[in-house]
Amino acid sequence: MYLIVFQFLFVLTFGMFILSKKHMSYFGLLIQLGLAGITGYWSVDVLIHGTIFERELLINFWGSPLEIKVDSLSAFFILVLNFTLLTGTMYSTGYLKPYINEKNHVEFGLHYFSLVWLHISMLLVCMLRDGLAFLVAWEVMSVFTFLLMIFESEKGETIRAGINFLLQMHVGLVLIMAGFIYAFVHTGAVFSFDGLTVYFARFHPFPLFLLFFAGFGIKAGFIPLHTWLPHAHPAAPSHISGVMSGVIIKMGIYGILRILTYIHTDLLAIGIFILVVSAISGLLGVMYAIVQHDLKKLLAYHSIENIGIIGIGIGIGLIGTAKGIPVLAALGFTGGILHILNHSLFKSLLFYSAGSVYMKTHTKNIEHLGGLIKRMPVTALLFLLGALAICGLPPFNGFISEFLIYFGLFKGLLTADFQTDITIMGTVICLTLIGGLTIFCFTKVFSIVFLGTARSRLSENVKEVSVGMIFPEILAGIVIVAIGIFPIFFVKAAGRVAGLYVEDIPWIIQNTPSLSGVSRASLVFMLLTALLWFLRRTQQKRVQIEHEPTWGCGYSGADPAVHQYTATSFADNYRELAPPLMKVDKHFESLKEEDIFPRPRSFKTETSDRLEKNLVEKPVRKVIYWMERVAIFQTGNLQHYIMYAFLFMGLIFLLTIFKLI
Amino acid sequence: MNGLGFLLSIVSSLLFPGIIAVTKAKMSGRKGPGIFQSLFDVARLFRKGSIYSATTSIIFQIAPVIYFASIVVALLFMPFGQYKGLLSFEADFVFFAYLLAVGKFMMIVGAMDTGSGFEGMGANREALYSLLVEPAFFILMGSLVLLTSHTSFYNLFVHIHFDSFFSYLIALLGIYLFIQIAMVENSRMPIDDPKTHLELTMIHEVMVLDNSGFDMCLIHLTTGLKFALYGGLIANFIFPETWTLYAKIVVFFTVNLLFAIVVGFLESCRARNKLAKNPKWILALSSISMVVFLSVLAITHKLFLE
Amino acid sequence: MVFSLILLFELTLIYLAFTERVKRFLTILMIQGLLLFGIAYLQLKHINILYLAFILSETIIVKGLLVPLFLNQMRKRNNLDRLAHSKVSTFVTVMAISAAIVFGFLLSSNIHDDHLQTKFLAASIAAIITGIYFVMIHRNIFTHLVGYLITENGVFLFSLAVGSEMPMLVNAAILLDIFVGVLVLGIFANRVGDRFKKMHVDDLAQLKD
Amino acid sequence: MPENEKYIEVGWNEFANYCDSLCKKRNVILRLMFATDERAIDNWFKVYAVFSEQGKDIFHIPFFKLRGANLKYKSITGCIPAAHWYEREIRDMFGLIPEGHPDPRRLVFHDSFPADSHPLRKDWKISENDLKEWGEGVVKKVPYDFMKVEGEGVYEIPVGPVHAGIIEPGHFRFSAVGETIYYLESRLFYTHKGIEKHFESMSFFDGIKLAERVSGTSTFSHSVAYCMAVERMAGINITEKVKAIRTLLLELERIYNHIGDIGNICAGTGLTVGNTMGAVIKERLMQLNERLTGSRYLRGVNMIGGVTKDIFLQADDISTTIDAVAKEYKKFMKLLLGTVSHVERLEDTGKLSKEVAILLGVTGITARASGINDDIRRAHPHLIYNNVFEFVHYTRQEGDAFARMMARAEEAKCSMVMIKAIIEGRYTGDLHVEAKEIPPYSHALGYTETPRGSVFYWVKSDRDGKPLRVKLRSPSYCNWPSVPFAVHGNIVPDFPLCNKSFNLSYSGCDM
Repeated sequence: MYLIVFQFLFVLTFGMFILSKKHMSYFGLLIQLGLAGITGYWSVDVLIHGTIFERELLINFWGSPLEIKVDSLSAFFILVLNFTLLTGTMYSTGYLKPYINEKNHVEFGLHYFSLVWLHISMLLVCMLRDGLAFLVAWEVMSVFTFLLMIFESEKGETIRAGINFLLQMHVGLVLIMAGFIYAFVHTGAVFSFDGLTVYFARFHPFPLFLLFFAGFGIKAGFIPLHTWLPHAHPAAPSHISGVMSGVIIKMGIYGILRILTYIHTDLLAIGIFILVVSAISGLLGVMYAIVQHDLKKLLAYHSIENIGIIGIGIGIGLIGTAKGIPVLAALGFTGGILHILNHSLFKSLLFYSAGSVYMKTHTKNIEHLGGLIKRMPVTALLFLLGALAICGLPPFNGFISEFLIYFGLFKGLLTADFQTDITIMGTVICLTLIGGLTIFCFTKVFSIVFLGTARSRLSENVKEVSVGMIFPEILAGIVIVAIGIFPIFFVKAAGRVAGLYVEDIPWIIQNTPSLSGVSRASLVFMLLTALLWFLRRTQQKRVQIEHEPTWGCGYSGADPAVHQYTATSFADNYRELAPPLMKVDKHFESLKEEDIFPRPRSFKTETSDRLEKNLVEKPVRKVIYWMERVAIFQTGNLQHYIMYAFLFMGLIFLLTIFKLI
Repeated sequence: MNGLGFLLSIVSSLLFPGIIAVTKAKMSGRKGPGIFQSLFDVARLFRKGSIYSATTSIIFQIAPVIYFASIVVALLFMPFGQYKGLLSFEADFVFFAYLLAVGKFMMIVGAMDTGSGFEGMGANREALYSLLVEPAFFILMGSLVLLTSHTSFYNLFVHIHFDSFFSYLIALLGIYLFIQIAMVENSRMPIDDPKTHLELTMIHEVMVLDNSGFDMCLIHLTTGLKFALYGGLIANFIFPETWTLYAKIVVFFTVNLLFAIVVGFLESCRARNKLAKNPKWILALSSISMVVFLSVLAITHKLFLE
Repeated sequence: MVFSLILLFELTLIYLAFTERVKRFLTILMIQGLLLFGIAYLQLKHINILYLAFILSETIIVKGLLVPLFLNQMRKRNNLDRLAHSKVSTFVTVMAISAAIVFGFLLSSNIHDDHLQTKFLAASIAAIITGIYFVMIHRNIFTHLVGYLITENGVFLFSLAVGSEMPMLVNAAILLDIFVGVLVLGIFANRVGDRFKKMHVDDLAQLKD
Repeated sequence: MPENEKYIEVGWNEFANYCDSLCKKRNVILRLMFATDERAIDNWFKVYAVFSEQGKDIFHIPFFKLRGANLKYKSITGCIPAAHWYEREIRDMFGLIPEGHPDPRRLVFHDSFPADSHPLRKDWKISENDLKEWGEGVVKKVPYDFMKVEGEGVYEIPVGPVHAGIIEPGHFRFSAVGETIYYLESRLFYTHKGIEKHFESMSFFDGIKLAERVSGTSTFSHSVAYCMAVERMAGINITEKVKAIRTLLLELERIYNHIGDIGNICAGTGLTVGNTMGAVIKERLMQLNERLTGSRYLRGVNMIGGVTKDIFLQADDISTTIDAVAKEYKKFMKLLLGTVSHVERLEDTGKLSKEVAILLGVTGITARASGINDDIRRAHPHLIYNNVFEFVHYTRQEGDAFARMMARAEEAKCSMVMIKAIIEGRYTGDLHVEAKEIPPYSHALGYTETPRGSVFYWVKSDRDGKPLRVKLRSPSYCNWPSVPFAVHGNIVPDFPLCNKSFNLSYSGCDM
């Protein structure tokens, strides 16, 4: 019954184009609610009972019935993506309002159509096991993401970022496909995920895993496969950025996790590999994030960082499994998997509120913002909530997943051998640095965007966004706080998923006293804060309160806008520490002897992503250079082409004679 | 009795700033204020009204409250000899470190809320240095975890033993690191100098330039509490387990007193670091704790070296 | 006990990483000399008393006193009190030297040989890497000298690692090495110092003619 | 007319060329530039520039006359950058406009001061309306444009006029990115007391009281320079004994200032012990001052034509105190140089290059720390500096805060030796000579080296022997413009330390 409704909803999406522009979002939301309801029901059932849900779809695919299969891994991802996509669509209702008049009916319809189909394709990605069907769903997902991204297609940059995204996704697809084909050719087993079992049982899994990792890693945005990410997020509309960062890149993680369920040997090498790549992604992601001025680009780099944290969890989980340290394995996996949920929550929240800021101020450059908390108080506080959560601070959800990973690391320290201990300590250092740098970054972002006074006209006369846009943010916020204070339920769900990889999940039950300790301490903390706030309120009633300008050393002619600390400055101190990683060009004329008298001077900094430059831009430029060289043959003259054809045939002939081919 | 560590820390926190001030005065040959002067100041601030910058928002007002609350809750983890802290669970030091970070986060954004260049500078420095010192703390705790095979503050300190020359060395290094981490976290001497009351040079003190009245009172109290926090940890670190409760109380206060005197002494006898040197200096703390970690590995025979 | 001293030796390397003053370098050399004296004494207690006396006097007199004091004289004469800046930031240096220490331990924990005392090996690797790194990043001849001497200390530790019955020959060679190195560079630096106030490697190029 | 002052009248349009050629031909330093309103005498404004020749005890003083409605002349700042403040001040005070001056903004007056009001003109009056507006608060009549550094991420830090420490008012505008200062502009002259104008209303004999109060830390130097100017103008020859006493007290003043300054630098680096040690030694010296003269700041000793007290009566006290101080001082310096963190803090902080220092004509410690061997005591020997002993000149090349501290330290040491030497000597003569009437329409320079650098007085009497113009130039006036150059490229938190190493007076440059 549910299955039929589920598939009926697919068809229903085409009704989108009949509706008027205003109603499209509600219609989309309705369909998505239906989809989410059905799949959510299946998933919750799977997670609670630990069973596997299997059905055959009505559609015949390649002559055979299409089977969907929901195990706990799929179920977890389905729940996460349902939530994020629903909030995304809700948010879009308000966010796209200004575009209603700008965009025509087809464009608008296509957007919502794509949104729903993105949802469908992602659900299918999570549920399909057949190789070809999976690849199709995967491709559909990429294409619809692309369509959603280029909503503001009148901007050249958006199109460029979109095409960059699409191209890289195709490279990813090819790599994944190559992986499947390779396994298929070598084993002759079924062309599906389950077929991989045979390959991994027979051969060394590491090389093939690398192939899959590269393919899925492009989606996930592991460094150095991240180069599409910082361009795609700023280009996309904010609800899409939220969805993209919240769940689409997680599909890459899903792929990797799915592959990992079939691998039972070589785990140490794979674990170390994932750990190293993730640690690098985590550290570099946040380091690059700090120097960004584009709010959404900055958040995009933070997605890379959080993917790194997730990867660290998975990596140490694998190492734990390989080394026979169950606590490390269980907590690593649980932490990493829980972080998938956590990241989707706070990152979508952050993108939504960043979107609200962009919608009202029309700028993403944080150097032009400031003082928005007085004009958009709810958005500001929700952003703060998201910022605290992404920094992994208690009592919010980010802390819980990081705590689990830390706990696993410290527990694992006790039983591990020397090399593993060093690895664990290295991981701890990375995690603390990532945490610290994230705090550094988000204190910067939050205070530059929302605190102080306006730095430019753009942020002066701004109003709070509509309730429709705030509501999904509040939804995400509630879950963030809920996970932070009552983590046990969510940890158990994540633990169920981790159970696919580690057998001794009772370990997690054992560490729940610690989690209840965390929630107790969090509650004490919140209570104490509330108590102090109350005390402060009563004290403030008795005494005299005055409002004056900020202390400016008694200088009355000050202009608060130019005297505030800037984002560049905030990052500057830190930037001095990381010159090898960060290429920073400072353009400034130094004071010379002849400059005794004042004259206008200027200052400029430029930061570039060194990895992106060296890994993508330079090779591409090289290729283009050689292409141009080759292009001299392309004369446009028909005779020349005929001549080439003859030359080619002659070459073939000669080669055959000499038995070279 | 589990709250004993908490209570004693609160008591010593009240006297901390006074003792530091007295030590500094004595070192420089001045008479100086009385030990209780800082308490009088706090009491006076409590009664005073406040001036708020028109630029600020609720963040500015709630920041000191959260800052104070975070430190108080962190103190709840303080064990005392065989008595647990009021809050205690496995890996509670992770919570502890992140809780301090919450307070710091709020103080930083609170400072930025005033829209003042000075406070921006202070906030920036605070953010940078506290992020750099974090690894040192975690590596040190990791070493202790490895040394004692336990993961909560209480168990760590109860199960710690010093018997050989080598372990004394580790203990010394540990105490050194605790003191230095405390100095960084509190923005004290080699990193920052609260005495040079200049807007341009300070870290922590400049962040609270616009705070007044009740908020300032909380901030002053927190300074003492933060010192007591680390003082308490150091005291717990060196408690001989066989001693009686009263002897431990005496040791606790002696350690706190000595810690305060050391802080005062350091602040008198050395100049502040060049600002550019601070990150390196803080990073060196992490390296030292890495050496501690390696030696703990050797003690636990995980590192086989002939 | 020996291991504690080795640990202290590693700490001096970290100190070396973040200090920038020539005077402090000499203090570190002195401390390292004393530590090596302690290590050598504890390790070689059992060997021939004459040899022991020689080795100990070498460590304490040459490494611990003579060389640092001599260098101090040189420093004073050439007015080298200022910072010994290098192009590489100290931040990187601290990380590099910490990495060297960890690397030393990692490497030596993986080596299993009956004739090798790996605890010395760990410190010796760290010291040698540090010394070479130090020479690499600095352009001042004086700091080159310091890096060279630290490498020498690493070599000394290495010889301890190779066998507690340290052959006289190795010892003598080390001693000679130090003497020659210090004397040649010392005389050289003195002469150069008169002509060039700041002793940079670049200046050597000009000296050719 | 003192024989080392060579006045040359130049045409107003020739002046710039003349100064330029003077600079090129001879090795001269611009010491002072000022205008006088002599319309009451011969209906002219006159502008003087005082150059002192290096190696010879000669002042070249070219001047020109201006009158009428067109009060403009060609600026000499183009060829002699050191003149830039003088010319701006002359424009503010007299309304004589230097054409081609690169910085057209006002120097002395703040935004609320009315335009076209020139207080040092003899006929100046402030209107009732202006007075009322000043009382009411901020009125921006002529806004001051701070130089802007354009670019994203640059923020400006306004520091002052009210500072966190108990110091004088001054406004600094930093353009910074992160911690690095890319530009610093200072807006001083918050403490204009109208001293030069005030001198004109007193007799020359009373003026000494005012001169003593120009600067708190170099009270005695100012009074010596003032007395010297008046005595030279009136042709009074003071006795050897007076000269010796003045020299001795000048050096005493130098020691206590230098040691106090070094102590203050310690406060800047955060070295508490150093700070208090410096303060203790300074206090010892100031108590000696009080015992000798009845004033901790050496006030009330000088008079026109001599001194009021015979300090040599207490020679034993001086010598024992100086011995004790020398001992403590040695310990003090050992502590400072032994504290590596202190030295590291100072080294490479606030570097002022020799080239800039020469261009801006800096003086005193600042100049000597940047490698300029300039000391009025030797360049233009006065009192008994030339004949009693040789004193060592201490210059350093680095030009950073450490060099300035060391220059102070060495000078203080020299001064102690000097004082001992002066006490050894035997000097004849009365304590003071009877001061006669001041001759009308005469003028002269007075100068000496304060602890901060050279101070100059130029006095001119009117028909009745009363002051027509008293121009004074304190060392801070020369050195302030060099601070932004020293600070440039440094980090913001090092600024207070730079500032302390210069130790300039805000009030002392604002006459």
